[in-house]
Amino acid sequence: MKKLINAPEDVVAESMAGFAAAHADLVRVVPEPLYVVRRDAPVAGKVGLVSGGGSGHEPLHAGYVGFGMLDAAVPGAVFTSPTPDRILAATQAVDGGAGVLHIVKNYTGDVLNFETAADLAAANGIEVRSVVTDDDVAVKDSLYTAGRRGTGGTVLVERIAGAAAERGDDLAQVAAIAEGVNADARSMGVALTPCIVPHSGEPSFTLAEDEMEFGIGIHGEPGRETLPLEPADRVVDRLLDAILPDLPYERGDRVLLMANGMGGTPLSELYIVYRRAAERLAEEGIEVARSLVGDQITALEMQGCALTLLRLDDERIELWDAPVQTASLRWGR
Amino acid sequence: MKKLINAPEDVVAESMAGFAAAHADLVRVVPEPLYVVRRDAPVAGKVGLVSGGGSGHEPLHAGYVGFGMLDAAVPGAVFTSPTPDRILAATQAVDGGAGVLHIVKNYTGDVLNFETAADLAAANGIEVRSVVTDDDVAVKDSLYTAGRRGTGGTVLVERIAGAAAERGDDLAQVAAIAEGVNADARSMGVALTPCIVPHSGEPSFTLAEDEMEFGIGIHGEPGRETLPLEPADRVVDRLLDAILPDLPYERGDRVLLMANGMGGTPLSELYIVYRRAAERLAEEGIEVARSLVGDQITALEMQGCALTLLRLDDERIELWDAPVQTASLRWGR
Amino acid sequence: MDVDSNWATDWVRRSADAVAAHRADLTALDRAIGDGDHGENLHRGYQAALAALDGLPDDSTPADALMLVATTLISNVGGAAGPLYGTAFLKASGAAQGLDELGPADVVAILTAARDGIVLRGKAQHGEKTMVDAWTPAVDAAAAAAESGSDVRDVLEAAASAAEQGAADTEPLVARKGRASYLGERSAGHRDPGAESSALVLRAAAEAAADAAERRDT
Amino acid sequence: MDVDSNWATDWVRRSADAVAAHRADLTALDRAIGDGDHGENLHRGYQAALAALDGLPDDSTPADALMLVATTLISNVGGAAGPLYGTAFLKASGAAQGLDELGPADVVAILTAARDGIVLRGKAQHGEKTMVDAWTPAVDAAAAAAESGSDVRDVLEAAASAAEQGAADTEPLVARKGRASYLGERSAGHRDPGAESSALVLRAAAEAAADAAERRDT
Ligand SMILES: Nc1ncnc2c1ncn2[C@@H]1O[C@H](COP(=O)(O)OP(=O)(O)O)[C@@H](O)[C@H]1O
Ligand SMILES: Nc1ncnc2c1ncn2[C@@H]1O[C@H](COP(=O)(O)OP(=O)(O)O)[C@@H](O)[C@H]1O
Ligand SMILES: [Mg+2]
Ligand SMILES: [Mg+2]
Ligand SMILES: [Mg+2]
Ligand SMILES: [Mg+2]
Repeated sequence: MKKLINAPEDVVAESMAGFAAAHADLVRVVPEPLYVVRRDAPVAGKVGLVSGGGSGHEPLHAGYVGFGMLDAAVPGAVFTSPTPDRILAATQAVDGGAGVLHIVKNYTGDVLNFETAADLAAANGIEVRSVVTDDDVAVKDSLYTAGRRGTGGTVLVERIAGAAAERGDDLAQVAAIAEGVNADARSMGVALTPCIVPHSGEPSFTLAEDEMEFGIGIHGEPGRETLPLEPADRVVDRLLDAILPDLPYERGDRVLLMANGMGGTPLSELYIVYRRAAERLAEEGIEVARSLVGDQITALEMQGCALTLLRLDDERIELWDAPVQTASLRWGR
Repeated sequence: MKKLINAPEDVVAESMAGFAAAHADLVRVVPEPLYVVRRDAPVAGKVGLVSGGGSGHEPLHAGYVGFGMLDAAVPGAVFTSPTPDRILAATQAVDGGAGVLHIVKNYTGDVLNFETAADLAAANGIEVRSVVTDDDVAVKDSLYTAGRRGTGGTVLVERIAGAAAERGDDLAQVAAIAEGVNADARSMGVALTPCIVPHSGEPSFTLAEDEMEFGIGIHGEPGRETLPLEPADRVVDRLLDAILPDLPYERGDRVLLMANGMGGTPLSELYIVYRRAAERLAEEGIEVARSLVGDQITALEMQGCALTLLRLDDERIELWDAPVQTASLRWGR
Repeated sequence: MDVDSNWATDWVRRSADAVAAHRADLTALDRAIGDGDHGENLHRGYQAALAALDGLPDDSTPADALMLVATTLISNVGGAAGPLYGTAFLKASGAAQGLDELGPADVVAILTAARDGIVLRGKAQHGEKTMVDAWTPAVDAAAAAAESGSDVRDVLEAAASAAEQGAADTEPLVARKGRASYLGERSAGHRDPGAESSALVLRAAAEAAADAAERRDT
Repeated sequence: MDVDSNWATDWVRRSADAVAAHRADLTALDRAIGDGDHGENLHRGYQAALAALDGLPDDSTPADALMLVATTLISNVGGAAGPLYGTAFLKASGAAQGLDELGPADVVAILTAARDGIVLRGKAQHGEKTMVDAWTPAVDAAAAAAESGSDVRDVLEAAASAAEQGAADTEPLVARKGRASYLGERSAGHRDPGAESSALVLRAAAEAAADAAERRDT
């Protein structure tokens, strides 16, 4: 295991301390119970947005705290959902009187811990709504599983709902926009290498030199199947073959296309992936109206990528384009 | 070799095609001879800034083309300086009548190819000035070497000189600002793993599980020495022990602190690195006035990091903070 | 012989020891069909519980001890296991409310409440390859033993053995809840980490009771 | 016997073949003390030169052929080797200007001009572990052979052998120019890739001359 860390148990706290130091203009980091809030929280009269989950997916979620996106992020241990006390503290810290939206990725742990926190917040007189993201088409039949996982779509929910909250929408409106984005987003990922959780020290799965793990999540879980490694264009087509029919995305649709890196893949490769994805969508008659390329939601140092598609309309485009000022997504100010 | 690519010889062209598709609002990519220019080039009356070098260091340089930074980037093959014809074409494309500044990283290949291109541009009636960046303190004595390498400091030169050009400084002024930034910047890097050049298919060096390569460049070259892998804080202290006395940076100085990832290192680890670096600078009485954390100048999928320090003054801070709008660095618009 | 709050605190200590000793094994099980953190998560929680025990007043009831474990696990474990174990002990504490000494029927009530809490939170049925597959056989075996007149020690021994068997029985199953369910058929052939840790925790309960009995006998 | 523009174009073809055959070896040498692209860079350049030869008019002079190689390498190789090889052939072309047939002294002049071009661009002295370490012994050996009355074929044979020896002699050296110089003492023990490719290119020149001589003899 080769990592630029000190003790495995200090990884999250030290990383957040560094984040706090580097972005003191944007955020405050409360160390105990650990959470990150935007510098000016709570914003009076604005719906507060809180997300969180296991660490190891950086920049998600702390990198998206700031104007026009999240009000707070709650990091758990690596790949482990945070505990309700932290989520509650963050919820209280961002409550500006207009209620709080919890954006929760659909994993049993996240759902249960956020549920408990929401109950506790309600008991403390804070109105909380939750949206559970589940955009990952790799998980097939939710009758026989814990349901689809929340992956790349979460970033888009955070941005677009964040913009809605910033323009003054009320809790029900912000929640509806978040639900809508989640409903129209689909993702699928592939890994070329596993990742190593610091305290475990062992790779999360094994792959031969000529294999890829297809349909992975973001926690180094093994994926849907192990396949022979193929050229990038073929891999992209496989991902889109799974994504496109699922909503489905159709001729004439406008979409946001996100090519996400899993942490250890060079940016140049993500652009190769993006290239074929954009080309394929053009072939299908689907218009790429907005795009995002880079590491957004990662699995430590895993090599691989995921594609996310979101169906757009004028309102979503307007919200996407609205000013945002976070450590990892920034434009318009 | 596990990569999300098609044929090795198509890596650069396909990656740039993807870049063009993803950032059509910011840039145009000319495929033959290959270079990237900002959408509105040439900007009449503005000094044009051109940089370039081997590919494999993304987002450098294409990711920094846009308002307030570079006017053009010229990518070579992976880790291979571009040829003079491309550099010349880019120089001609950005010449708005106020002359062009070449920002060249100090490697024999880059220097020679840019030199030739500058001669050709001059022959075509374009006034060209060149600044050669050489901020890497890992290369010891330039009497016995090709001189120090240009690494992280290059990004800072591009940003600050880019802002100066944008505010209307003339070629001599922009060149002087670029020279000054380079003179006051120092960097040092470490690798935990090698990288693999696509057409070569072999790791650039070998390291045992408990070793790190100290004093690396950005081309997968072996570094100054192979050392036992240490905790992150100790690694950071080693990097700063090399950087601080070199200028030297002294008590009372204000600096920009950049923690750069080499491509395969998770962002969370960069913040752990940043944390100790900021702490150490505080111990030394050096004020971190600005910071930048993330992958800026990489060596494909190499795991590791580099620190860059730049001494700041009021003017540099003002230029740093001025609006910039590129694929990878953006604020203020 | 019945058990008291010493048994409850000894249960916590022995659970913490067992989890510490099997931390890596639990994590390895979770790596195979999950995300490789279960041992670490539970260890972090039980170490916090150990530390919290120091602050427990001497006159505490079993319900107090169980409540302390519940809140400590909830705010230190995280993941799926945190709320599930936390709810289990929360409900167990409720079932022990007002009692200083716990007889066989009380212990069955406590285990039943714990299991029901897990099901309430996680909505998993028996056979879906989760910790429920350890707890349900344990509850059934404990109830049968109590019915047939066993003492607390034997009731908990029956529960622990049944939990161990239940954990082993998860191996061929295809997971339908939790992270392992994403693997579909590929989850078969591996033991569920949460069922395994539940067996450890229930074995710790039985050992604490056996030890209490021995101490009382001598 | 002297050589003409057929020799010059044959030189290019044989160089391209030799570089293609040793592409991986050159890259492996560069991986050890550089960035692992030298074979690839030169191969790309020589393949372009091969293609460009097709467009060369039949009445071209040796200088025309050398100029074509120069400009093709400059705009296709990149890296350090591109401008260095490019300048070498540019200067070589200059030295061949106006000549249709090249005698021993002409060949020495061409090699000398090439070497001087490399030094002009790269500022490396002999012994700094660069391609100069192949070219300078080659120039010296060629001059000595010409002086002692050898024909073009033997002059180039002497140059090639000396270049091969020069490349081998770079192994113990510590690099002081180019990328390998960053390694300091660690560069010792490895052969310089540019010196090795230079030896290949000079061997190709000798073979082209030998072949021309044989064709003329029969
Ligand atoms: N819905 C559920 N009901 C009961 N137990 C569950 C459920 N989901 C998961 N579990 C249990 O939780 C265990 C995993 O715990 P842990 O690894 O700590 O959390 P996470 O899956 O969030 O990483 C599984 O082995 C399983 O026994
Ligand atoms: N200053 C110099 N003078 C002469 N030859 C040089 C000089 N610098 C580098 N070289 C030669 O160039 C070779 C490396 O070429 P190449 O790998 O293609 O370029 P790069 O180093 O840019 O990757 C070295 O092996 C060396 O022979
Ligand atoms: Mg987990
Ligand atoms: Mg090179
Ligand atoms: Mg787990
Ligand atoms: Mg090289």
